[in-house]
Amino acid sequence: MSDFEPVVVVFACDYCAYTAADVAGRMNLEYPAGIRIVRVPCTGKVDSLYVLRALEKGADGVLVAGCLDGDCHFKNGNLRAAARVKALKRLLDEINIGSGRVEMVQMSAGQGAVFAETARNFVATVQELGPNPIKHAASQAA
Amino acid sequence: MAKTDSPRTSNSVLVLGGGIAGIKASLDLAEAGRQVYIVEQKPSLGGFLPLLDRQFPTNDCNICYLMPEGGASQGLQRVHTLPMSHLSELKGSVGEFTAAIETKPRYIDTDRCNACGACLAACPEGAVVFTPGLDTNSPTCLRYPQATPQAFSIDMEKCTKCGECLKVCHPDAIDLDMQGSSQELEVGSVILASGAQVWDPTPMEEWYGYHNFPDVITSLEFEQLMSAAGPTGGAFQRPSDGRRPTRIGWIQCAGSRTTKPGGNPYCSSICCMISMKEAIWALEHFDRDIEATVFFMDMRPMGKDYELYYQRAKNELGVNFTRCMPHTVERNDKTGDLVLSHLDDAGKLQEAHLDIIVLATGFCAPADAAEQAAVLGIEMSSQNFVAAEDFAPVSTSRPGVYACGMSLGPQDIPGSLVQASAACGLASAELAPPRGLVLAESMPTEKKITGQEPRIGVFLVDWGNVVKESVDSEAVLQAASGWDGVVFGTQLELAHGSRGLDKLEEAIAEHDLNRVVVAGYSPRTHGNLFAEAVRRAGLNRAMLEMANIRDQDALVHRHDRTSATDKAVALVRMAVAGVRRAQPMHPVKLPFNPDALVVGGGVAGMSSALSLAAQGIKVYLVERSRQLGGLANELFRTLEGGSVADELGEMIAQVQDEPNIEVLTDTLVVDHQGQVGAFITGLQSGPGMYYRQVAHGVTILATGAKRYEPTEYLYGADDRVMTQLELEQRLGKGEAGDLLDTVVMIQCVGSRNEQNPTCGRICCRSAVKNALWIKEQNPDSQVFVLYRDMRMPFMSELAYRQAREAGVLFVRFDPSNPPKVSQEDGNLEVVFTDPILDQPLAVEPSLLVLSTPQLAADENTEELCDIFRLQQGPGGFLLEEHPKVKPVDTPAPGVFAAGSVLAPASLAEARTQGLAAAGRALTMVSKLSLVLDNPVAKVMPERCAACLICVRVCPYDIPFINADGYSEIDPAQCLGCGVCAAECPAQAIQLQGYEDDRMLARAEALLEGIL
Amino acid sequence: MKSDSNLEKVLAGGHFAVTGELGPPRGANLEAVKEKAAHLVNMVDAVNVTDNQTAVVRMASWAVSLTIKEMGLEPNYQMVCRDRNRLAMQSDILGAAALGINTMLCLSGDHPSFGDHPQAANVHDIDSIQQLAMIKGMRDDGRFLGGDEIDTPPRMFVGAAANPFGDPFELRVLRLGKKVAAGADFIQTQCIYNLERFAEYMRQAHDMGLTEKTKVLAGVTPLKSGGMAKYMAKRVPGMDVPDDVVKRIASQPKEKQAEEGIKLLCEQIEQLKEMPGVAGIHLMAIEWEHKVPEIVERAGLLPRPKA
Amino acid sequence: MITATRKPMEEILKSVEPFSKILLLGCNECVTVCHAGGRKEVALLGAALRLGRLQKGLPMEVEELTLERQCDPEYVEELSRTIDQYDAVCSMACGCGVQTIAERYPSMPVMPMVNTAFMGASESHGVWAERCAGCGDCVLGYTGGICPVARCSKRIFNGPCGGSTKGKCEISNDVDCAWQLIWDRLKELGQTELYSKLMEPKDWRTARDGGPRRIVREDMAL
Amino acid sequence: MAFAKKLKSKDFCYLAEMETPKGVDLSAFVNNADRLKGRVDAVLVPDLSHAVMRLSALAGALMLKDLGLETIVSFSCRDRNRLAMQGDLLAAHVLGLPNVMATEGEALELGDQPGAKAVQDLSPAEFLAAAKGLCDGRDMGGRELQGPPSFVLGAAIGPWTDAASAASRAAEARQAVEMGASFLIAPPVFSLPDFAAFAQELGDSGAMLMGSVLLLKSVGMARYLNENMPGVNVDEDTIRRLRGASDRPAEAVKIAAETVQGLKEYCNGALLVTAGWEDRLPDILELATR
Repeated sequence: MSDFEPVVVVFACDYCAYTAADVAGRMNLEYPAGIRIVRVPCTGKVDSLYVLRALEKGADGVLVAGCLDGDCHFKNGNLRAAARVKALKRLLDEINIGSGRVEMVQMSAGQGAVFAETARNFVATVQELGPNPIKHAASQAA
Repeated sequence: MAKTDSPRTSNSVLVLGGGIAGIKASLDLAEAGRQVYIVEQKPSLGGFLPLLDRQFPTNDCNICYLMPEGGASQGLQRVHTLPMSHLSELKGSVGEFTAAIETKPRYIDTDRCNACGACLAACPEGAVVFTPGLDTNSPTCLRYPQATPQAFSIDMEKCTKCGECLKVCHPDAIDLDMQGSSQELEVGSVILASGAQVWDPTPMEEWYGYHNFPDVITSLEFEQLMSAAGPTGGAFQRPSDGRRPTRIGWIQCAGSRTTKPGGNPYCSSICCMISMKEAIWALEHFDRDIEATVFFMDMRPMGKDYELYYQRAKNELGVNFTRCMPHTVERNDKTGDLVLSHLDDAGKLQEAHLDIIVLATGFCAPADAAEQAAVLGIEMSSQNFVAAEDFAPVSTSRPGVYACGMSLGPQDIPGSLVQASAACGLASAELAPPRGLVLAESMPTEKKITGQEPRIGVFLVDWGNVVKESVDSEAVLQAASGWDGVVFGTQLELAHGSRGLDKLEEAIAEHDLNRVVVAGYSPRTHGNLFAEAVRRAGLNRAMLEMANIRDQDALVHRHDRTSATDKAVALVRMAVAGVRRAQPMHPVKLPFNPDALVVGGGVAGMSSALSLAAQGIKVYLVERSRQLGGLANELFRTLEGGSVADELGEMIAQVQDEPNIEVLTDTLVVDHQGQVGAFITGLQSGPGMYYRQVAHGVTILATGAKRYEPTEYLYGADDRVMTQLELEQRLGKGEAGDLLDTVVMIQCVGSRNEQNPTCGRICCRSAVKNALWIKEQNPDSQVFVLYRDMRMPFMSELAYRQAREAGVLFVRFDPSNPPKVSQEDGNLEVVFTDPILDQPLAVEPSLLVLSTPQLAADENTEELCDIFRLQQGPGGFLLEEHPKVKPVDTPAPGVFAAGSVLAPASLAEARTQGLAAAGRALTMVSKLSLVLDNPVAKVMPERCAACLICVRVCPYDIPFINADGYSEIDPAQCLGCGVCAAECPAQAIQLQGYEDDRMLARAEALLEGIL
Repeated sequence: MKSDSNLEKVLAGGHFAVTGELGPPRGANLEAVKEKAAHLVNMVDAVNVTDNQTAVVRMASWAVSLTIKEMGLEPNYQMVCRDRNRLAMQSDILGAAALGINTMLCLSGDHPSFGDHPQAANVHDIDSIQQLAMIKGMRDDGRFLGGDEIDTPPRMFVGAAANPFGDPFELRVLRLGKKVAAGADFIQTQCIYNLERFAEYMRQAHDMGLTEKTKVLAGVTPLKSGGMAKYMAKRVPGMDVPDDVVKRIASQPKEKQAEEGIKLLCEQIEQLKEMPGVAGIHLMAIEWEHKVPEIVERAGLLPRPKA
Repeated sequence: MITATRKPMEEILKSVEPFSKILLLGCNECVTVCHAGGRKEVALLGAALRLGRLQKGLPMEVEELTLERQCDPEYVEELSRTIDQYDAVCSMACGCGVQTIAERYPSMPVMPMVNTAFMGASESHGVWAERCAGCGDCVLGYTGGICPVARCSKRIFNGPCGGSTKGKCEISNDVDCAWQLIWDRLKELGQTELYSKLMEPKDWRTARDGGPRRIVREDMAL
Repeated sequence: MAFAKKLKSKDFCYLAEMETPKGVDLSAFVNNADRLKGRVDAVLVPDLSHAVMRLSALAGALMLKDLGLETIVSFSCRDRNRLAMQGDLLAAHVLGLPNVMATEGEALELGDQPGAKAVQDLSPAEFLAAAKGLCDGRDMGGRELQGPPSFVLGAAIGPWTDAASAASRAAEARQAVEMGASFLIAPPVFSLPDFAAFAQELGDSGAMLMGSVLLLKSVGMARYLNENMPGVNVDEDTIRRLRGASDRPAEAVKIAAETVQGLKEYCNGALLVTAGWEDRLPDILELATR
């Protein structure tokens, strides 16, 4: 599976992870190109549906990237997001997509290096999991 | 600070000089509702800044934040730029000056010129002038695309009036018979910001070989040679033979700290940082395959946390540092090597062979400084810089005339910006109170686009060609052209400047676009800039979506062009999908409470309070202890010998007498809520903890630092061991007499070590101050100062020289071999190594003085951060919004900071920052209303099941079920987090810009083609 | 006399009554029942036969009651509200009365979630107080709960359980009052270890005139071991075992703990005998039936009055 | 309000196994409020169903729609024009909604996607608790406004039983003893005398035990 | 009155301090008070506390009474002479506010009317005597009253810094009890052992001893109190705990609640002082009575 390059959608909070990703870029830190970032005002805005829809459209993994505990710009949006991710993981196990494809990660705005490292690690994890199983099914069905 | 009795009728300020300091002062003033005239002698604004490719310590290019076009756009129309002009006379007095301005002919009409460059190409004499640089005529050197005004000029001294240029100028902008003009301006105050000039090494060419050897260049020339936008396009070659250099050396203090004729006695303060930046840059540029060596006497990274930059350069990035006295430069004609002879630490003569030598030239006063001072009627120092004092750091001898930036002496950008904001605060106080400000920009009416089919324009913006290096831009545009709704796509050349933005606006009109995608920058940093342009083109600001293909693509995947291009396509497709569903957004206006809260009653806080109060603003000044004054209460005199106590006492009295200031001593801040313009802060006073809340619109934090309590060198165990501050107390009270026989001072105690890697910044100056004072009280005393680097910026270098001349012995020690202090039978002994003799020396001091730093008041600052939702930086000091461009702003809008809460600060710095924070606060306070343009949550009543979930999840308790039985969200209060929208079980709540259909469309577009 | 109950007679005669308890087996083996019951003959005035105790299925209470009746014991037929609706209850009562069962105890029953059929429907058509009133109505008014007349009403001496230590404490005596009002001829209490608190309860009951109207038998159970004492103290809902009681048993060596338990029990019975309003004891020695003769003997409760 | 929870995915996937195109139908009433079957949950289950089916290699078309109310025929009528294109309707409404659909569209298989649980109240965000058992003969006036039928594990009318400990029910420390609550509230109200009254055996006919119930307003139903 | 009964019952008392507003907007005052109903035995309303001009305590207490709360009015000897004091005492009785006590009052310099004149006609002890006298039907001038009032009297205990001052505080307290005080309010407790030692020193005075619990809102406040409030020593563990908390105000509430819990062992009640954060009182009470 070494030639498998996962596509990962990152829902990144503007106040931390999205900024951290900008910082990572400006620090010229590399991470796999499959990482694609969608900006959200707070991870509390990340509807479970967005995550499911991303998987439905073929993403191999989804990261919800919010602020560190206690640092949410909106008090506790990140905790709500974390709770949703937890429930989503259960659902994904139930439908055999696998809970490992979704993670909640936390960082602060200045942590460009953390963003890059998190991105690399998650891509590696998804590489282990293999491609989103629906890709195969979709190509079969087509 | 003498209070002026000004008539306060004018609302205008004259700013002399269009460099970074002048621009900053103008922008702050304009934002605060003032009319500003910037008078600049050159054809365009910018000063030194456009000559620099990047800036320490972030090694970013922040030009976009600093220049008028890229910075705050509010109030820009109140800035009147007068290029090629100078002040010829200043009549009248504070509040009612009349300034006579002479303007030279430009020979090009700025309203018509579109800076196409045809004239420049056509001119056989090289008389057409546009951008300063290594080659001042180079049309390719467009490092400064935001030049204001965006127009060429003609140097009539070179012009032969051949008329070639007239033929090629299509806009018909050239008028070779143009006459100069003069005018008189009524202004209330004046800010001098005409800066300094780079010291020219020509007079000392016998030492440095400048001119004699082409491979000896100045810092600024090096910068131009290295710049990708420079004359060589970044292909760095040795000027003499075009060879790729492998050994580059920087010679520090070229022309500074010298008594040699042609040189300057003071320290230029910023050259150490510039050289380090250049050395790091060179190492990066050549993939570390060169030797970069800095030859220096003392490294003086003076700004906040600059010491960390030095340590990183030395320990991580591979810059060589050779401590020496640089002597002469010669050239080995056989090898072509430059040979720098220098005296090493042990006093031995050494030679270094180099390919290129960069002279870290300092700065000096402009040639016409004295002349200008005469016109202004202000006093100058011996070096022709404005003579300012610690307690009046941006004031001149003439009331109503202020100074900032390099007019006050060489300094870095944050220092200039702080002074600019400070001067602007003071200058503003001399004016009529701003009232009834008309803030409405002259914007066209928004086009109605409801019901229209999307007509989307895709603009690829790549200033500096960063994106193109990794991404096939054409392929991206090609892909975009096929997408639903995309009717136009182009690369926007130099879109960063007004020229590019004009093009954007033109394209919107020309192609009747109703939605815009800009691909290139992060929406966080550039969203506002492009949104303004979109708005100017008659569209709602929300009709813009940005694709972050620079920071989150090109910069990350530069080794994989294919993937980077694919990803760019996906990101742009996401933006297109998003913008297709964009809905107009309309900002909300709220009343703005103009009162201010200043936390901390030290010099910085009092300065802020006084400056604000002078503008008629009600200030609550909160101080934790029982008395005002803070750390300055323990100081007696300044380095120049002025009395701190007198000045401080006067300042405290002023604060107490000021009716607009309510002083609350013995008071703590315990809670804080609200937003800029409408803060509410809970305070607690006295041992009984009386609680009250104050309502205010802006906040200035100036809670200061704490002293380091040394544990080293028998401190606390022997009465003869004390800190500089304690010594100062004794000297001040005349109680040090017996101790002043043999005095040893040890520098860097508690700083620049593992526990505290930062530099204390002001301890060297304290040591020199006290050493001189000791010599004054007892000329026979023997004083040793054991130091690592003597950090004496600008004129304090003269005091250092004076101390050496007075017989104070300065002995350097290496941190690996620090002085040893012992006590036996009551005899104190200090053993240290003399680097020249390389021998241990033992001294039995009557007094051992430790130079200890100010440390962050960690616990206090931590709590302050907790309450005000801010962050701490290295060493626990408060983290500012941006160390370079927003030095006294914090990330929380409406909250500013000043003084040693940010970093160890001298009295003058604390005072300046206090004034600057007030100046910054003024830009907000002057607004009558608070405009909220963040996205807000909207309820679709027909879907609402009134389930109360939004009411329960909102972190700010904003939604409620209204009389009609559905949820209602006040747009003025909603902060736009979107939690309610994400939790609404009926999908009845949508957050503007992040509506569900839009979010899903984005995600789908991002993943299109995968299945 | 309301019935032919031996217990009623003993109480009416002013004797200090002693009742025992027997748990039916989880199978159809009658011999085991008889073996246990044999220990109780002539030792107690009536024997409670539990009804699916702790919500675990066991042999029908009425069947075991009948069996021990034949052995010469007076069964106290327990019936819980958990498993039957009012139809089944009344029909079973008629059957029991017809077959010579004279004494009944009305109970709510433990919740099914404790037992071996947590899935079972939890009937609770009527509650134990309504059950008491129902039986009283059948007996005294000769009417079914539905109002129809009964041809030959069942003559049943009917009692109820009471827990003096459940929460809320202040409701305990009030609820006793409700049971008495509903028709409880006698009351058997939960195991008593905290005699002080029980005395307070009895005092209140006495003040309300309840001891005039009903006979209270204090529940007692020998503590077989320190472990059991701790378990009772911590785990059994509504049980109040004072620390010093636990300590007293647990501080003995293992082998002497049972003996200490019996000693403590006898002391408590002595105190209960003296307590105003206490008409007897209800000795719950489940799975320790063979010790009953020894306990009754040592507590000075023999011989039992002949009916 | 009626509360419900989504069925386990395994059961749902099994129930839709035979179908390739379904209508996933939400209801904007109680199940929206209890986060079980409103638009949001419909969208989530829709995505999960599509994903789950794709994963098995059996793609399924899922149309999503949320009706104002599934238990009123007028609202259900709006499906009549389009319902034929589906193999089945998967309803996220309570049992009433499922049956209303089934009754109106006799030939259309209707699958429940939620387990209808109880009539409950929100205790806090995300927590619903049973408050009413719909017994048809309300005694709240005598029990301090706390229902012994819905909230006492043994439905005791003359409680509490002996298992009440520290205000909690014998079945779990997480369950309040209803009678403790009743008593506390009666005390607060100064109505403790209500307790002394013996509550008569309940007439369960008004509850489900009398057979399926209906309410007919004679003044309205012509 | 319930408070008087509660004092006799010796059950643990929960008291909360509520300052009257500086101004006539009572909304926050009423809101906060409303949330205390059924949670506290009485609300202590200080009179012009911190020497800050504000709504008079009697009026505030009357508002609270109308809301259904029982109050203790704490008079300040700083601001009224014996005529006014006695007059106000009679008023308190008539208005149905029988629980009263007096304090010396903070120094005027610390307040917002530093130019005011400090009266100090009576000491708190003399106040007790005067109140007792009124109950017996005579005013301080010895004149007979037309109908005597009745009060439940209390007294504040001053801070102590060492064993010796603790002993003299205890003696003062016993004296106050002799003069009729049936409850005693001790200064804020930050160290339970220290308070326990005092309680032991005091012994059974015959009055109910209440410890004050001051909500430590921040580390800065803890440091400030350590430096400026006599007898206060907030230990480093507490400060570290506050520093380490992600939500400091919530941690402060917990600490206060734990102090209340701890006090139950040593005295008969706790007075919660939240100094402006009255909206947090229910949280503290909730945790403290759990």
